[in-house]
Amino acid sequence: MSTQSVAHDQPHASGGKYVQIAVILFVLTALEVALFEVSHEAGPTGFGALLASHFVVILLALSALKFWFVAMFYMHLKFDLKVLRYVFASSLLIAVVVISALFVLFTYNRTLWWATGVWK
Amino acid sequence: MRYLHVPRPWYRPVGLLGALAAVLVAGCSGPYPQSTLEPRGDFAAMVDSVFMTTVYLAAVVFVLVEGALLFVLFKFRGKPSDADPKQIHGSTVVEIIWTIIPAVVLAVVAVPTVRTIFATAAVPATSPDGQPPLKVEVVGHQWFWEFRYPDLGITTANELHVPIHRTVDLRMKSADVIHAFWVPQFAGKRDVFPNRETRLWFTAAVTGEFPGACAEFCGTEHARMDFYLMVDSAAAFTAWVDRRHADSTMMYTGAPKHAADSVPLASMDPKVARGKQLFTTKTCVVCHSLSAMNPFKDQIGPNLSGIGTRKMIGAGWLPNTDENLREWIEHTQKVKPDVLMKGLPPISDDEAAALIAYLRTMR
Amino acid sequence: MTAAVLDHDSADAHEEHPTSLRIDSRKLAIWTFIGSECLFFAALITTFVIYRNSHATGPGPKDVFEVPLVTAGTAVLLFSSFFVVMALNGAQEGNRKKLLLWLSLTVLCGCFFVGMQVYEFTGFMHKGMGYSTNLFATSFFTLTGFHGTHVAIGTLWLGTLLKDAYKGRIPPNKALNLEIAALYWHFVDVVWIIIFPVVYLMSLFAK
Amino acid sequence: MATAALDPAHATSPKRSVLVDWLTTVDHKKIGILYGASAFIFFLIGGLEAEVIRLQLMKPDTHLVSPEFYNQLFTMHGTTMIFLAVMPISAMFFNFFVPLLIGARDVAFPRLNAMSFWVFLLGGLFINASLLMNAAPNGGWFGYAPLSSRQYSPGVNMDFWALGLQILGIASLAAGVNFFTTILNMRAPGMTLMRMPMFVWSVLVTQVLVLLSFPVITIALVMLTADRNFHASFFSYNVAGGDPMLWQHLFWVFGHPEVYILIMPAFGIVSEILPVFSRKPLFGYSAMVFSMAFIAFLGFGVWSHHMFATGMGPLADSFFSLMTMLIAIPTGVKIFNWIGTLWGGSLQFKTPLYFALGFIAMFIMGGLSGVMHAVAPADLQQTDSYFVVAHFHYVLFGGSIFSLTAGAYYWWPKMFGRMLDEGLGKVHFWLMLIGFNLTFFPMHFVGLLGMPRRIYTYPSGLGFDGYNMASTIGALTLGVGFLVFIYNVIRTWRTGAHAPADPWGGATLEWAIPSPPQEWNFAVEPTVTEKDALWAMKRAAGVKVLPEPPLVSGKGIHLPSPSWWPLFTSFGILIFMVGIMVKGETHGFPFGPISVFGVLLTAFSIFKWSYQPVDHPTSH
Repeated sequence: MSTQSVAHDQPHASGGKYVQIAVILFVLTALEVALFEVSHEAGPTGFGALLASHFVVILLALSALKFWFVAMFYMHLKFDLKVLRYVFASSLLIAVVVISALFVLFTYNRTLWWATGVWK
Repeated sequence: MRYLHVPRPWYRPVGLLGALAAVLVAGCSGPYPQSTLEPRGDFAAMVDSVFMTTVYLAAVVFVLVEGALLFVLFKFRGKPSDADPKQIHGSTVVEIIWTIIPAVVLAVVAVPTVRTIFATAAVPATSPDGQPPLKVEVVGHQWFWEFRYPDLGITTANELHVPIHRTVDLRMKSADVIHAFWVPQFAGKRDVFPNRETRLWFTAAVTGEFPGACAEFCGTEHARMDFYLMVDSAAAFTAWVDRRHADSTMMYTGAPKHAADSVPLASMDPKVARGKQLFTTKTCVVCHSLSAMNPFKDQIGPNLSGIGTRKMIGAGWLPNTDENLREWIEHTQKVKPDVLMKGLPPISDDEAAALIAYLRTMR
Repeated sequence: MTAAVLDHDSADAHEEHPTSLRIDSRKLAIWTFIGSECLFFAALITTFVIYRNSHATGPGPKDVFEVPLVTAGTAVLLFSSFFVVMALNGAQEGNRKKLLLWLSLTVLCGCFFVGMQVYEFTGFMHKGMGYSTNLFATSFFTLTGFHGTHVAIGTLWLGTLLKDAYKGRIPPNKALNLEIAALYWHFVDVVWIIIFPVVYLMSLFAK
Repeated sequence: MATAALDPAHATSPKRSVLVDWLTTVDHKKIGILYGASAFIFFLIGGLEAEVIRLQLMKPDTHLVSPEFYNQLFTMHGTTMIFLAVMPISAMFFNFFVPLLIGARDVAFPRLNAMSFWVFLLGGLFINASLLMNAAPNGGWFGYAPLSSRQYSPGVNMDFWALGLQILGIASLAAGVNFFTTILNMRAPGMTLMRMPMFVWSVLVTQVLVLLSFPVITIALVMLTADRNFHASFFSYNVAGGDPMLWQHLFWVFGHPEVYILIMPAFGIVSEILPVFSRKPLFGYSAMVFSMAFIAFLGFGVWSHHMFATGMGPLADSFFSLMTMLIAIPTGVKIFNWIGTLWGGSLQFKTPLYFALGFIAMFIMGGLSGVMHAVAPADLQQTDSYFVVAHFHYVLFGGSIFSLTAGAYYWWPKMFGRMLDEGLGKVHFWLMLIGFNLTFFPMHFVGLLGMPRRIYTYPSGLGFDGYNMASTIGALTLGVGFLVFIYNVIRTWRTGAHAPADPWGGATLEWAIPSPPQEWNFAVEPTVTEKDALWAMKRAAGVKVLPEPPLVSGKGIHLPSPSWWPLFTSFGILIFMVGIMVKGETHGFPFGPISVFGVLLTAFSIFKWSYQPVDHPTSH
């Protein structure tokens, strides 16, 4: 396979960049666990409680960030052909939207919220 | 390359017309007691109205578009030797126009659609007759329908009695797989699930007997899971309810309100007496109750209260004749393969006749 | 499996000229496959979230999950992503030593992660949580088992590449062989990036 | 490698028996023919099932078949027609013509392509083997839980279905990756995306739908298999609180895009045929592309319109109603553009055009009844009635099958080098048009009159009798139509006229090469300068028909070499699935020895495959 002839070799990140990303990922994971521990042990008030009340959102944001770093740098989406970004992003978009919609619909479907007179 | 004859212009649409004609001829075979096109209640009428809107619009679109297609076929016939026609790649103006037109047509459909969706969603608070809606619990079984009236305390099967002009508030579930409750002249379908309640409602505007069916495939005998909706006048409905109460009270208290049971076994018509005994000894009683009041919940077989005078047996399917009842009792698995009524002790013609005589006293 | 097949199998019959998008078909294919895999895992994760609290019979998340163990597994998987990207760097530079070092570390990480999962699952069994004990267990095992299978396949794939690298069969002009395996490996990693908080942390946190 | 010095013998595939040649082939054209032949046989089986169904329903209270067998028949009819007939017949055209239309020598991954076919064939045979055991799937093609659970379907019937569809899913996904890559990456120089033939666009959109929807059904089937074989309870409410509704959601998230997977290739084929036979380019090319993409995109947002009867509440009902109506707009644009293509043309009434026009006429009707379903309250009356049966047959038969048949007449000369008989073709068309309408048009009425679907019989007295009789007569007419087609094929095989390279005055690249094409497709790679590449070449040369292209020796042309491993891989997958069915569980370990053997065979084959050189060894 003559990959040389295929001009796909966009500039990739350097080894140093990869180390940086590794550190970031590690820190983010540590943050996730710390967030979990703090929220878990949190009392009814204070900073811990604040974290606890936004636990899911913060956790998902941290994960999304990690996801983004891996996809962009380790998977080279930042440097590679745009079409690859489109392929991945659109699949991800469909997956997230469709499946979230399914989840919401499924959950509401278990109730009879509309039949109890709300819409009359 | 061989180029075969070009059909004469007149004969081109003949095929389609022929098909239509055949359909029209075949169509002359009414009446249509299960038709969605003849609504007999408010729910179905609302649905029918929005449906007919779409049908009329669709008819216009159909004539225009198929007409355009036919016009093109006749107008632009070419010969192999013809010069190439003008090469047109498209027209933005035309394309925008025919994007907007369907959008407008659909908007015309969308408005009544959404309105009807909301109008049919919740059960109205009061009936046209001024009373609160009549609550009915519907339970789908493989393969029959169980109907409970929680406020009246009675249970029945395969024949849903409702009074005219009273909104019926159906709360539905299934005992096994998914079924769908459908009385086309009164309401659309609603699935019934084993693990959640679904709702449906309608108000009957005329009295009479109307067939309904299971509309969700539910196994071997899905085709034979029918039922009848009996719309009674207010008085007839009250009488029917009283009858169910009376029969059942008698069964629990021994009060002499029923022809067959008011007399002791010994003085009963011996055939009926034997039938009564057989109902127990042939294990019928394990799955069936003859009492409309307080039967065991989740009984396996349909409730048989008033079976003597029901219109149909076998889940709204076989006319309730002695002959059909005998066939059913003796050869259930032949009449309706796979129903749960199997492994019974064998029943002779004689015994069946006695059972039937007894069942006929259940009025 | 499709992914493994793509390795070494781009037979564009006309390599005489560049492909339309000027990238190797295998790279486009693995990305397409990854896009498709998003839907696999989305369906599995949703199912888990829906059934997370269905553990009336048998143990629930709080009875079985051990955050330290899983955190270790997560860290290992994250590191392996870093390792494989370094290995790829080595392959592209033609630095065989670098390639071999980082690639073997990656494979080790893969083995460790699979081992972690086997250990974890065994522990769950001992705590009375079998595959069909309750819906929480079933959907947990289905999701993580599916992911674990991906890790195992990836480890095998990288293992064969390690063998190739050892024999000197991954010169810079064939670094793509490693690159597509690495892409798959990173994807398996990002899936775990979602699974770790959503499945473990959130289930433990709920209520 | 761009090797000029080749083993010349290689290019002509010597020393292989015919059987071995076909079993190991990686040539997209041969794989296409294999797809077509096997799919057509499955189509005939599915058609036969339909005829028995129609005979059973001809009159009320008929006892031709038992209820149990009837349920197997309609389940197999649906499953076969969708997964084993329409999809793979489309796949025949993808395989044979996508590389030709984009000017490529083969698909991106020829061996993966071979594997797709073998997996499909073995999966199809696996599902149909159930018929021989009198244990065919009987829970409907939609396999609703809990009816499909072990409790209510104790036999192996639904195992065949669940496992068979998983096998077929692997084939579809592999093909999806392959064709997506091929179309994006293997186009001839100058063929930009917006110069691609419309059929290629339709394939690209179809593959996107496959790639994004098949994973969901695969997961759902895995969970169903777990429910049935490994004591799980994803969809069985009574064990641990599982919810049958989840199955419906997952199934239709796949199921609706699947509908477009079946119809998109039909759009593409018709969009190729109409310009050629009206001698005028496709009207509104970019609108056609965007409407197709828009339909596909919206296709992921409408799945719950299959579930209006489940009672989702007015907000969800309204949302899915409106989304579904939205789809009618791009669909309308497509129909108008097709008519626009014909408008002002010089229509050459050959058989392919007949079927293409039949497609438009019938698809309009299917589309209109589709809008009626989008009206959620009306759908409560129509769903699960024969009205729906009428609707989707107008789309899938009136749409897909008419278009695929048009494609068969259109491309037959290119595939086999002989012309199908025009006269017989037109007889076929009229029988099919009349038979089709006679079968399915009455179903609209009988559905509105209250006849539910999937019933093995019905009582008289409900007014169903006449319509059903008409449908049965129509179905038999349809059957005769296809017998005429088969006769036409046999006659053409033996005495048909030899086809020139460009019998129709084609617009696209496949007509530039000999009929049938040589193994390497294009001896000289074409360069594309605009849409309708061949028309452009003819215009440039100032001729109506290019001179007949000479046959070349193929010396020096570099082709992928045949391989056994795709076939062995497919067998491994099949054995794995059979193992699950035969032995669900061994001492808590979910897979029996047969499954383990299947996995090992698959793994071994893939390993060998990976290290088998892509090209002929001597070329390195």
